[in-house]
Amino acid sequence: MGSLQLKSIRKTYGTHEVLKGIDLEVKDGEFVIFVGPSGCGKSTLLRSIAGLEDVTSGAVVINGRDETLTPPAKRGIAMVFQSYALYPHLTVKDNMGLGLKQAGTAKDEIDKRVSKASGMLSLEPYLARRPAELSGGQRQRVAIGRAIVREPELFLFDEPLSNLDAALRVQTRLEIARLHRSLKATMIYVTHDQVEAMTLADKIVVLNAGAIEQIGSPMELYNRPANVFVAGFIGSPQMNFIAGDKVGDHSAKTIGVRPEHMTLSREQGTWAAKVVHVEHLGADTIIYLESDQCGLLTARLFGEHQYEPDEIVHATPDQAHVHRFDADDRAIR
Amino acid sequence: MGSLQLKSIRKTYGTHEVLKGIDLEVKDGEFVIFVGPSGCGKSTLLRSIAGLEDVTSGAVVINGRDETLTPPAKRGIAMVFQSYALYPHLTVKDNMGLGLKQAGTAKDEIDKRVSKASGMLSLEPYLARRPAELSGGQRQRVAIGRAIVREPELFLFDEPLSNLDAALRVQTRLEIARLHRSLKATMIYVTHDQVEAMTLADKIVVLNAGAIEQIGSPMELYNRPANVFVAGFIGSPQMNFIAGDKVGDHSAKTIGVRPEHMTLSREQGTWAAKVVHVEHLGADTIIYLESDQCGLLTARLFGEHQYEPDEIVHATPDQAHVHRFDADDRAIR
Amino acid sequence: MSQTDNAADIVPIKRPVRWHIFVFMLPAVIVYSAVMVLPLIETLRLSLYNMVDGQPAFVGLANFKVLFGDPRWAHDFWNALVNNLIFFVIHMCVQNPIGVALAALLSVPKLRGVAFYRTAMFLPTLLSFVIVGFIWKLILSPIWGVAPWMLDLVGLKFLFAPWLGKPGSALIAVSLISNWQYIGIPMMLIYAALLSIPEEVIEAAECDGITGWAQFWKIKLPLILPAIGIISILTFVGNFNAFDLIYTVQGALAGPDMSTDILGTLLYRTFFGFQLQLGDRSMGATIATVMFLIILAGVSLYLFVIQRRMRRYQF
Amino acid sequence: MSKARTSLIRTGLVHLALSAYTLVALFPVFLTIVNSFKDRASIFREPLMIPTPSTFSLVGYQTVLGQGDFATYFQNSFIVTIVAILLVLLFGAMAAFALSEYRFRGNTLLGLYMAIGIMIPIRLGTVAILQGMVAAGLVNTLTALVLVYTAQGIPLAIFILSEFMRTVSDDLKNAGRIDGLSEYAIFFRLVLPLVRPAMATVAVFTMIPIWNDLWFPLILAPAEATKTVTLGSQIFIGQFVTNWNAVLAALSLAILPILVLYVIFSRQLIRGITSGAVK
Amino acid sequence: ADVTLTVESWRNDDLQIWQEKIIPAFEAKNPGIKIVFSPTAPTEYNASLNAKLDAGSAGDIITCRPFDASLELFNKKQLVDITSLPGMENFSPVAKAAWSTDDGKSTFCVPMASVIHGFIYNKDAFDKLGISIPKTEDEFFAALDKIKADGTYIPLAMGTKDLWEAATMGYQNIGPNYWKGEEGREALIAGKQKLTDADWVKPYEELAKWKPYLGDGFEAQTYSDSQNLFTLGRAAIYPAGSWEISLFNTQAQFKMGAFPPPVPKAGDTGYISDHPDIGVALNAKSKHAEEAKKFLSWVASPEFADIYANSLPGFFSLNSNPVKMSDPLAQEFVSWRGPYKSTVRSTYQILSRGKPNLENETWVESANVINGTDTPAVAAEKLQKGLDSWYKPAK
Ligand SMILES: Nc1ncnc2c1ncn2[C@@H]1O[C@H](COP(=O)(O)OP(=O)(O)OP(=O)(O)O)[C@@H](O)[C@H]1O
Ligand SMILES: Nc1ncnc2c1ncn2[C@@H]1O[C@H](COP(=O)(O)OP(=O)(O)OP(=O)(O)O)[C@@H](O)[C@H]1O
Ligand SMILES: [Mg+2]
Ligand SMILES: [Mg+2]
Repeated sequence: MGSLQLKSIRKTYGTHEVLKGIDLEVKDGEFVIFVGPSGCGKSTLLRSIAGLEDVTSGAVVINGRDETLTPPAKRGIAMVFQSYALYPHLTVKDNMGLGLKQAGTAKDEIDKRVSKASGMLSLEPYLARRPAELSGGQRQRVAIGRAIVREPELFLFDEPLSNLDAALRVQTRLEIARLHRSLKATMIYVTHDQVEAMTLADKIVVLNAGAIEQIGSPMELYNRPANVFVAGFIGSPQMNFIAGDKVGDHSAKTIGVRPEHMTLSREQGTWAAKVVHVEHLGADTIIYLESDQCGLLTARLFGEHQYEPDEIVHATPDQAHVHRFDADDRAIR
Repeated sequence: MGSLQLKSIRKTYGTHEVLKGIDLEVKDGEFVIFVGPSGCGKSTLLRSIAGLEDVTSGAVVINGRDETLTPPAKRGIAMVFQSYALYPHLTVKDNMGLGLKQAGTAKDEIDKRVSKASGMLSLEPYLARRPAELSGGQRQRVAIGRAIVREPELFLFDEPLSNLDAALRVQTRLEIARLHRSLKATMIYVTHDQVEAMTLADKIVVLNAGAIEQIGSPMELYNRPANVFVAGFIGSPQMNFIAGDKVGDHSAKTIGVRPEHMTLSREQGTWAAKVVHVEHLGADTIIYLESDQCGLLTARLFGEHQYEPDEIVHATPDQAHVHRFDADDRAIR
Repeated sequence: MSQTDNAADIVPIKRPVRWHIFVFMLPAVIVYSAVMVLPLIETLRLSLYNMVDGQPAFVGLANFKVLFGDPRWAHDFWNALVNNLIFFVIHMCVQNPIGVALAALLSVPKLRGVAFYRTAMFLPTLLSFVIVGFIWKLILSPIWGVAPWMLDLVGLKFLFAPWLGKPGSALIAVSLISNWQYIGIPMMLIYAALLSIPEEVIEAAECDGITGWAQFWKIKLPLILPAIGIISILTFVGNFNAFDLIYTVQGALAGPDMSTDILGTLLYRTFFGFQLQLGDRSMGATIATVMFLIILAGVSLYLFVIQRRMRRYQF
Repeated sequence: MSKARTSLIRTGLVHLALSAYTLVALFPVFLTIVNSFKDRASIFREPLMIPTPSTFSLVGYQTVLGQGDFATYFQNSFIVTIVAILLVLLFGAMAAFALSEYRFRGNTLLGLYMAIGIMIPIRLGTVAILQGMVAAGLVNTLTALVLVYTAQGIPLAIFILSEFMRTVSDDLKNAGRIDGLSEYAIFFRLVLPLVRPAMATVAVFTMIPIWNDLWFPLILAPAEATKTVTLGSQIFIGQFVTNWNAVLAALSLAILPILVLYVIFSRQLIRGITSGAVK
Repeated sequence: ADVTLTVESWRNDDLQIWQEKIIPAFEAKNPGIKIVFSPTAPTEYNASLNAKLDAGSAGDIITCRPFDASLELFNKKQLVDITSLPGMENFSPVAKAAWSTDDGKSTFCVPMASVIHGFIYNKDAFDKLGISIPKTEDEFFAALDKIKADGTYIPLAMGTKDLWEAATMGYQNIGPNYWKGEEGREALIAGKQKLTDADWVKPYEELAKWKPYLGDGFEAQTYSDSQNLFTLGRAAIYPAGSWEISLFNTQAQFKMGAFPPPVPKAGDTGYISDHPDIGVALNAKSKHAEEAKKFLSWVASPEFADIYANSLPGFFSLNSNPVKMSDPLAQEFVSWRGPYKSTVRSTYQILSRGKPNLENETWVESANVINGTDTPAVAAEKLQKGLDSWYKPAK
């Protein structure tokens, strides 16, 4: 009732292979997030699932049926776009109702569903407005509402929050989480926002250059990244990597330590380093260090801390949280 | 050599008063950031300083001279726009040099300054390109370069980073900080990004509905917000406010506790609450609580913590960090 | 671009025929082909035929040989071509710069009454050439005397001359009338282009000290160059197809002494005949073909040489 | 000098220049209309005077309205212009949509083919067109005119509209596809309403030559019942006419409706050209 | 049902007369036939008529331009041979010449009217200045001088802007006196004379002398300007065609008279241009040929001639049966037919068949001569050269 299987999906534009054989299984009710650097193929993959893009080879199986050639409207999916893609000439209500009307749904059924969805999203006061008269957050909620009324088995989101400002983003993120819990629908979500990925996903798919690097729950990726790419990609500020002979006794090609797993001391520690720059965020403090031994390091401390540029400090990694990687950049477990 | 004084600046559009008498003093070499909700008048204020907007009353004093009626070009300022506003038909080099050329600066002097600025911003490889051939981050650097070459006493930035993606934003932010240190020029910067404001500013000006709510260093605002508005605006996730009779023995109308100043315990504490939602960010965990006593609460814990929705926990505020507000929402010190 | 179908030719999987494309294209293609293209082809085809012994016969390029080889045809043709070029140059030098100037004035921020000015200045463009020709003939008429009377007002009566009647000035006078009529088009297009320059770029220029004239020359003009390019090519195509105005103002013989004869009038006279002169379809078609080639050459030059070098700026 | 004063002077100069050209643009029209209300002698003697009670005369209008059936002419012109505009907009928009939205073999070629029409005046095809119309039995019907004007307007319409349609966001159309809208529904319900300003642009650019055309009404539909206003008023400007009252009255009458049509479209027009296509 | 016949014409001025007089008269006598008069502006008439004939959509009755324009239509079998149409016997061969084949065997249009050239003058002005009608060239210029000296009136109302005024009202008006009417014209066609001969250059020399007597800015003066100048009483003499009469009658507020082109010397034979101008023919594609022939026969009848000539004074019937006209000015024009020898315009028959077109060239050169752009000799030379380039007279 909302499962998805991708079987070695490939997609080429001309000679450029954008998706290099993607295999993925999404179970009913799961919240799956695609992350990856810009241009890695996240949107292309999502659009292939929607049927907006014809795949070059492979199969898209929804609920056990091969839907590779089915047009988007018949796949039982709904999609929310980064640009909202609201119909600018229609009111909020008609925006939500258009798809149903097109499908010949009875008028009172449409009204019922629209009012249910707009209740869920607190959109009642705006039903008669047009998109231009709404704020960004309201528009995004309408776009979500338009997806909800269709009662799809599969929701697709392509960076739905990236046009919102920080405060709204937090709020809408929570709303989506709530929605997922209450609708129990399967959701596939593209983002390049760390926080969104970590907080929303049941399962994160890390893509890189058209191929999957790792699939796992957020904490799995955070705690046990499969390779240097994933380790560097998940977590902000980025993990510190120390390579080659500075590694010490870890029997690895490269080791990685997250900034939050560094402790600083004025007296002693593993690496001596000079403070380059300090950012006070109130709740935490980020300290940029330069050490002769292993180059630039970042440390993140909880709460407020006073360090001055050019001060010499000692950084010590938390041994329980040191990640080790081999010569192929793969994690050593 | 770069000081600015605003004397009760007022600005009305028709009957709508956008700036309600702004007084502000900026010292030479300071980095001042304007923050505030959307539409509060940040851009209008900045543009009034630039001379792009005629103020309705009040005076703009730059370096001790009243420049209220001086056209923008003569104020010795440079401005960087959110949309970059590069001249699309000119190369990077000409974009930077055009203002100087117009002012009749000698050609070798122009070349010197352009090459110095482009060195500072690592723009050398792109000097012959046009804006359309640059990435967003590079464009923003060119916009900054165009400001630098004019060697202004006062830099104005209007949300210069908001069109960049997260990673580039961090990087460009660091660059601007470095620039401020090396140029020692006065900078006025508009943003609604918390992190930018906290990390870059010497002094933050919090605006609300055309008036100044508080002026202070980032840590001052974080630790001693003057009122409920500032307290709620600075810091993310937002401060928890507990109002009325639930306040307890704090002799205040409202108290505020930041999420990071909450401790949770399964056994005991000040407020019993049910876990509503948990966000695992890896480095920290955000827990959303619902308490009968004081409504929704947010707590932020460093590191990973396991709490399940519907679990009952006890939240305790860190007494040293409780903010108290009176009936007028003003802080009680 | 995200077409749903761009992979159609690489995917071996058989996809359904997209009938809707046919449905969308069909009405336009049918009407356009049947009513416009086929008749035009028929006309151009005529340039390869001529009457031989009272029967239409294929004569190859003989008609072109006559047009360029026979001194009279050649004289008329080159005369028309030269006049046409002058006509075009005057449009480029008068109509378009004035159009740009008016647009620049209209786009001055916070100006009142812009809508009125715009409509008023666009009004001549709406008028039929019948009206335009008639009005201007009256105004410039030495008999009716509006123009001389007005010149008299400012003490410049001696400047007045029967411009439309003198071989030296008739072409210029007619061109100026045409400029008056069509100035609305460049004005509107440039106005639109100017409005689409983002305000922040202009403000950046203000901060940079580039104001007033310098701002127009260094910032705005380069940014509206693509629009000016479009206008130039529209003017070119329009001028080489022009005919109506000269026909109404100066008659089919484009007097005085053929000094206002342009390709359009030559073609019309030849193709349809005039007074005692009988229409010569074949030679008319020959001229039409040459005109078509000239226009095609101009448009190609624009598309492949000029427009390539000109960027459309992304802001 | 104070900034306020400088800008006041500048604005004044701008107004001066614009008013000056407005005068140039309007003066001839003004002259026509004013003189159409005067008697013949004063048209000639004092062309620049506005009508006074002693020179006021409606004889021109009486002649015009009495001579031909101008009500019918107006009706014909309106029918032809409006139906042709509608067809040009519909067919042009459909083709523009197909050309800009879908990639298919021959797309570019078809686009070029449709563009040729901008370069050759359709008038050259008169004879073949007329023969076709005779064969179809459409001579002296408004249908013939509508067909010709539709064909004539389509190339420019496609050119302008396809530029605009490229600016309609793909996401929007895709949202429609996911919502279950057919390609036709996407065109009619989403794209068409969104390119309304462009449609106004096309409408004005199409309308001017149609309304003012003399040639095809003359050739294809010269019958009394199908005469258009322009053709009707041309009757007064023949080689042997000096009836200036009638001529000026006819001209004044012919200016009005096109002005009305223009005003109807103009708000959209300026929005249309400013939002991108024709630049 | 009634049969409707459509009449194609360039005479849009006559619309009212057709509707009010001619058509009712015909329809009253021929129940079952309806006539629709459908005029086109004269400038577009030929082009649109040809297109319509080619396509087969032209009206049943075609109004004929004289000579080659119509002959071409006949040769293309677009007009029906009506040599034996009842009523054609009412016309002399001369009258039919403009619409007959070169050999005169077939006629394809019913002649309707001819127009006569001459000068119309403002009688009040002549009376005031004490000028009498000039009979000779010298008297003509003396009169002009006198008017000019007085300064109240523009001596001659003519402009060169529209070109054809200079040719038709100037050159073709005074020319026959010099080239001796038909004699010269036929010699030219036969190739025995050339346009560069003195007889043909002389009219240009006379024309060149007109320039000082024309109004200010005559170069841009249009035909209707000239008409207005004269009818508003601002000019004394108007080089005219008789077709002006009805219009002038309605518009001029003063008394008018007319005189034929002055002869070079007293006692010379006078010639006038009495030019067949308008005829009607039957479209070969007409679906109602029988009815149309009925109509044509009626046009050939004295009844039509009477209606037409009297409703349109200045268009003189070509019918052999004399028509009684009531308009004095018209009577004046037609009264010249006896004492003066009639001729047709020199360029109309045969000589304008090729390219360059002699008639069009004559327009241009006549204007050039008056404007001073070309000298008479140069103009004549150009014309002859153009003619030589295609016209090979049968020897
Ligand atoms: N229509 C197309 N034709 C050719 N290449 C395309 C097309 N659409 C996308 N691409 C290319 O495919 C690659 C993947 O694009 P895609 O939009 O899926 O990236 P993405 O991961 O969504 O990036 P972003 O985070 O920037 O949205 C990119 O390199 C892009 O340039
Ligand atoms: N030209 C104008 N005419 C009328 N009102 C205006 C104009 N420009 C701005 N305003 C109004 O002035 C107020 C302040 O606008 P301003 O652009 O300064 O806000 P801001 O703080 O920069 O907001 P944001 O964070 O969204 O950029 C807003 O309410 C806005 O609607
Ligand atoms: Mg994407
Ligand atoms: Mg702003």
